[in-house]
Amino acid sequence: MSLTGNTRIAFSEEQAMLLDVAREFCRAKAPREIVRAQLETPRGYDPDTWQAMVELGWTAIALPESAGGSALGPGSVVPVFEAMGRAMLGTPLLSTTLAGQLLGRAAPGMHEEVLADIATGAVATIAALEGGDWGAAPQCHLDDDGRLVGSKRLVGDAHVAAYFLVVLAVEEAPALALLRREQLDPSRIRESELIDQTRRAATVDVTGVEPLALIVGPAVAPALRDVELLGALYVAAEAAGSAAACLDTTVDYLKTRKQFGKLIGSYQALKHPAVEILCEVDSSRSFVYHGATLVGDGALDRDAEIACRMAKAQATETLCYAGDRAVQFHGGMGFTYECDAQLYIRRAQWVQQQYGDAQHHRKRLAGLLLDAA
Amino acid sequence: MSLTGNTRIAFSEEQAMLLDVAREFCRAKAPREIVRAQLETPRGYDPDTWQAMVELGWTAIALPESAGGSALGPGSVVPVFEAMGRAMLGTPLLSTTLAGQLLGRAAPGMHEEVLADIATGAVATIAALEGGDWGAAPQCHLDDDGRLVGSKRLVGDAHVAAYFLVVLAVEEAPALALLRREQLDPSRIRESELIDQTRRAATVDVTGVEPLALIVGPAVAPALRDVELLGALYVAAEAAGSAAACLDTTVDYLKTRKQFGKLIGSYQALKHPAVEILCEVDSSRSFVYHGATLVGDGALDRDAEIACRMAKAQATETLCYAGDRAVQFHGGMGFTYECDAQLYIRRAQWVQQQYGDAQHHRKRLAGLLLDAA
Amino acid sequence: MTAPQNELDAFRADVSAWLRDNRPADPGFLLPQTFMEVGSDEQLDFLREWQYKVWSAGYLGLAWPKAYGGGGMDPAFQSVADQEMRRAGVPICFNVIGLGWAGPLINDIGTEEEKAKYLKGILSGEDIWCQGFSEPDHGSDLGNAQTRAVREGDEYVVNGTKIWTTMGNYAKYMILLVRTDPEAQRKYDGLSFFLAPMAVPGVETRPIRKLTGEYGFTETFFTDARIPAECLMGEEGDGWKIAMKTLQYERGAEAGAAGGLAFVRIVIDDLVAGLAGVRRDGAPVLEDPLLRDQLVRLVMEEKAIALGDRRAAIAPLATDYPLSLPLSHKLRWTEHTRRMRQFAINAQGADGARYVGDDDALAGGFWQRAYLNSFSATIGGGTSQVQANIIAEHVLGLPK
Amino acid sequence: MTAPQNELDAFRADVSAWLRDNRPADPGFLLPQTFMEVGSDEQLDFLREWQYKVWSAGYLGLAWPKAYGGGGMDPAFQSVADQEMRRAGVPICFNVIGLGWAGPLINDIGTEEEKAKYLKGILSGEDIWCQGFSEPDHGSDLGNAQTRAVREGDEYVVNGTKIWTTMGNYAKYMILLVRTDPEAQRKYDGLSFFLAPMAVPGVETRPIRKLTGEYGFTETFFTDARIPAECLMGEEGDGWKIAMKTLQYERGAEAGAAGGLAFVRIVIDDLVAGLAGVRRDGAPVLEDPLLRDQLVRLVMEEKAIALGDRRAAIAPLATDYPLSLPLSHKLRWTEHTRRMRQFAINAQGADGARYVGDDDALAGGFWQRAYLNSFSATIGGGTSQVQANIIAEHVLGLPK
Repeated sequence: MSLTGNTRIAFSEEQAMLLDVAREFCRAKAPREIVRAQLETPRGYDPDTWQAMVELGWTAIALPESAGGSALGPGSVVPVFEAMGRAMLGTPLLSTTLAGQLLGRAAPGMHEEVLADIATGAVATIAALEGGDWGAAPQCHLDDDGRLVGSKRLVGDAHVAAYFLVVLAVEEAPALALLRREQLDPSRIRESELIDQTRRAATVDVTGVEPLALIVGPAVAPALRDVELLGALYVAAEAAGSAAACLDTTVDYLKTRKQFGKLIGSYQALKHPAVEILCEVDSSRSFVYHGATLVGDGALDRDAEIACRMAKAQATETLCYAGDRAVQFHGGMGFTYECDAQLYIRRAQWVQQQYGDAQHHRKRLAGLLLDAA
Repeated sequence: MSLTGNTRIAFSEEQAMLLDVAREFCRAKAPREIVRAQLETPRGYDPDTWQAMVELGWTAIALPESAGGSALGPGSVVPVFEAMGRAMLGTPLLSTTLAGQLLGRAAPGMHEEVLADIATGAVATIAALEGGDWGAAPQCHLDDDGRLVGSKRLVGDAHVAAYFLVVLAVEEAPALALLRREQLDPSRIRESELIDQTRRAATVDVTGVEPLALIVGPAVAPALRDVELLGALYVAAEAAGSAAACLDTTVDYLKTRKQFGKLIGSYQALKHPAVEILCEVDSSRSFVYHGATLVGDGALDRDAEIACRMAKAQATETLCYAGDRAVQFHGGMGFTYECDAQLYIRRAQWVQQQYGDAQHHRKRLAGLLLDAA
Repeated sequence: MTAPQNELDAFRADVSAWLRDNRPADPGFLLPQTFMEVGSDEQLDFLREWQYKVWSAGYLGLAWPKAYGGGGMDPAFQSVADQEMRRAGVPICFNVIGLGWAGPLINDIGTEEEKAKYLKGILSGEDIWCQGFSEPDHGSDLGNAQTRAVREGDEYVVNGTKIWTTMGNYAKYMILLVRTDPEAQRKYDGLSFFLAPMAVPGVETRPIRKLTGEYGFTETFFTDARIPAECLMGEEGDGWKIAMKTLQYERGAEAGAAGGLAFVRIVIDDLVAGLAGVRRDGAPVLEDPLLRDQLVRLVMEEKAIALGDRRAAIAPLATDYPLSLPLSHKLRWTEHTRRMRQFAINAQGADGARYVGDDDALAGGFWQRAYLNSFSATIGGGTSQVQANIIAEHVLGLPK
Repeated sequence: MTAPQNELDAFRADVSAWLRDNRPADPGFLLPQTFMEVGSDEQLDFLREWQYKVWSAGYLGLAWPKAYGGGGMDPAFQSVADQEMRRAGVPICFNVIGLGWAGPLINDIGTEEEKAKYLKGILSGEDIWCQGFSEPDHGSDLGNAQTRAVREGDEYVVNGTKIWTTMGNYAKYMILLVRTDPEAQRKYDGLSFFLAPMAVPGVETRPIRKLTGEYGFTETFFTDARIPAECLMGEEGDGWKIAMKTLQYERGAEAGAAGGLAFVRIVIDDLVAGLAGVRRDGAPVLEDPLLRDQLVRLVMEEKAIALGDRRAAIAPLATDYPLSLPLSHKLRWTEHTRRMRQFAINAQGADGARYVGDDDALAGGFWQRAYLNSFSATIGGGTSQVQANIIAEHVLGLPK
């Protein structure tokens, strides 16, 4: 087995169609001014846009048919995320898709009413982190009365979530607590201020809440691992899209702005980094669709794990670099809020962190690649 | 205390004079064609040049007056090494200076006849490594009859050394065995083939040899550490000089070679990396002379240790980058043996390794800087 | 330096003690790190009060004439005061265009009337100054300024647009570079320089929102704005010369600046201290070998610049490319700063996604904002790319 | 592909078995990794014997006509043979200019006489071919070739200098691009193309020593060298067209090449395997966190290129900048290669300073030599800097 290993990329007609539809949807429903109009609203996205996405079936793509889903597999959502990333469109699709995956994998065949609810647009989210460390084990637990003890941080889309999947430890094994929004007093949800203004997250205090359902057993740990990998893949897909859009924005500027009497795009100091970004975006897309090819409804295998981690490591660093250079290459304009470069550089910081940064994944890739032999 | 810490640089008139004299000497006695003529000779340097260096007192700069030295301190040799690095002049000055320092520090006041011999041109060398790992402890030891057991690798200038200081372990503590060349049958010295053809080193099998003197005691370990730091500093000084020469060579070419009708030095893809190299060379020189300021005859303190390690980490990476870009920017010409770029890129590989690579030193710097607080 | 060392030492002790007793309390909101980041009224009020306090205590404008609110002392005293303020980590003296640009210029070539009118207000912070050099279409190509001023009687009628006006919405006066003679043979000869009032009909400012989400600059529009002719500095056509002179005043007291901290120097120590509580994979992030390697690289970058400043002063060690160290300082420092701040975000783990306004953000989101703000320095005053050209051509002698 | 899969499978098994039985023993000296690195007689003799053996066994030139020494089979069989040779890690088939450039050309547009005269010798390795396109002063600017050929009766008299002639000192024939009409309106129309003999008075070669210390190229001097007019390929003035055609033949059998390994593919696996015994700070270097991080980055670079090749074939995933993946492949691969090999030296610790010829060097100094040789690919065929320009202009549409 070579270190490069599996290099499969398959792209079904269904996926191609999803990519087309999603790109067209974003062009029509989420042009940049619409996205910008939501940056400083409490909700962060337009409910009509979300409704339209639900109607297109995007919340149901990977859910089982028994829950009203399309059962196209988790890889089929990737083109949608890439298109959304390109449009810089927020919405709770990421949180909801991942929560659906987690519930379906940790408790297969159960809670189908929740999944059905999700398929038709109920927002769900995973409450995983308790600090800033993606590598930490959960401290959240149950007290003797079966009530939760703990506080979860950076819970995505908590402000609109109907369902919360709280990660906790039960007898030193990971478990999940399913909560409904109604169980949480609004005062327990404290909004965070994110650098990426297309996102929303909050600190959620779950202490004293009795779970609607507790999910324990051997399926939970692998489900959590798989969903963290899918999270990495989806965030990478969005990042690949955002980086491509960032490149386009920058290239457009380089083609039109003159300095010292020449189009600035003719200076190698700008054009060579643009080529570097292009190549990195290419790598990001390749890893992302490689990952989309390898992930399935079953447990993610070694190749799929490698693919998801590589996608995240690559796309993270690509968008950070692309965003940084976009600001720099736009000069004074790039320093304004008005210029789209700020959207990309801010998203880059969020992307970098979400589901583990590049170093986090490379560390685990080293184990997978170098210690197996 | 800030992390940047001590930023002293002092440069005495004596040192300034040494730098001037050394540069002038190298210009006169070691123009590039003379250096090149020695690349593939067994000796690797011109004995007359060496003799002239000895007569200028360079082997005696840092030795105590009692041994016929000038007692100017180990920092005063730095300008000489920088000048030699600029000229790409080999010679056994590095091995000899470091061996002199080690002997003087590990056994102060003793073996002055050896030091006196060194001061007047006898080549000495330290036999430290047993493998490729600068972080490994010595396995070489004495058998029950007091004879050495072991083989030393990459012993600099072994082919002409009159004295060998063999690093060994005696009762788990580091010790030194002093050998004279006469004690080693020629068959025990097996020349290595180095990528830097201005250098010579050999594998030296010392098994069965009875040391002329054995140096043990609490002074040995700190002496070894100090001399490893001085080795790092001196190699860094040479590298800083070589990198500066490499930059000059490259800049000259960029100013004269035309491609597509323009001087290639007008392309930002070449001129901006040249600026980067310039800045890195500046940093290298700054660290090197900061180190020269802080090292003294006494035990090297924390600031001096930091300075030596930073100098080596910086100069190593600078020369590697400068050499790599020199080859690339010379185009087809750079791919020939005839072009001086090969001298620099080959030396870069040697420099990188000698007395620990950049990562080796940064790892130790992390301990010094981050764990002290 | 003419000031006796013992007097300086005593003075240093005074400043230090005063700062200890008068350091302002944490205002509960992030303070600007540079004068280009004064984006809200509460920040301005706070900084204005602080500058007034520093000046009142006798630690600002020490080398300016007593008659105009200064201390009439040797500039070395101001340097000592500045050092102590930096060491103490107190807020900036925000009126930087006045203290470091307009003030020294007026002291240098201004009339008695101008000195009497302007200098004290600069020191006390009462009169905020801004700068009107850059224009939207010409970046930092000042010689090409197109804002027109036409003399009509005792006034000049000004039309045009300036950009990157620091505190343009708060400023009382602007140092203004305009074109009075569009027909001049050399474009530089057609420029003139004004100490212009901002509260004049036809002068409007539009705040520019920065990528940080905050304010700090304005665009300034002149529409038949009438500026009294007495505001002209020097003669018509002296504009370029005066602007260049203004740009050459250094922050240092020796060069005529009033002193005070112009910016908060953010160093790697601040980052390491900030990361002490951050964890990665269940262990302190400062124990992570990769992060440690990165931190050492950053310390080395910072130290190399500091050492370069020292080495530049030692003639035999600044041969070969003598202009190299001074000309590359800006490029190196600003690029290091950008890299370091980006790293600072990443090192925080998931919390790096938080921003200013989030109670749980490390240091209140300081590093995230600092990273975004770092581009003002890699873009302003000549982009890093232009800086690299300058070094290539002026230091290495490479062709244009 | 028209060849039946079962025949291909059976053939693959044959090749594989043959390679197992006939893999040459380690010659005790480093073998060339590409045909540009044949620097010594012993290397040449060894490779010549190997190519002869491969051809004799029926695994080279499978798609070329039987009449000229080929196999007359579907190109798919050659591809299978090539894959198996790569998998087995056997030496290269060194006569690459013949097998991959001149041979396909002759097969394609050559006369019967030319085919009969040249093709078999190319396959057997008896007739070594070299290439005379580049000139010292014009780099890869082929259209500007200045070597002159003037017709005199049945001969052309050639004067000028070619450079980077692979195996120029061993070659029997050269594909030669010369200027026959310096007055042509378009400079491209003045060029002609020859299948030129090297053993002619007035043709002299001077070996070029590479930075590795080895040989592999020559400079080739033409001084009133007389080349028979029948060596002209096509018509006078067809030179540019034919040269471009020649450059477009790919290594692959489908494009007409005879096959055989043209270069040893060095991948990250080779490096990881090589480092297994290396230690740092007393522990295996492969356990070092920083080195591991670097290795993962390198694996990712290599994998990203391989994935890009796959993705380029999937139309809906190659939108936006459709030329990006194919046009950037060379830049990415060669720059990755250079970085990887530099890293490979560093990872060895002190032994990285050893070189070819040192018995204690890791893999005989393979990585050190490979790093130095890597520049042939980042410089030759358009430098990386020129490649980046091409991508910027042709893919991103940035101005020249």
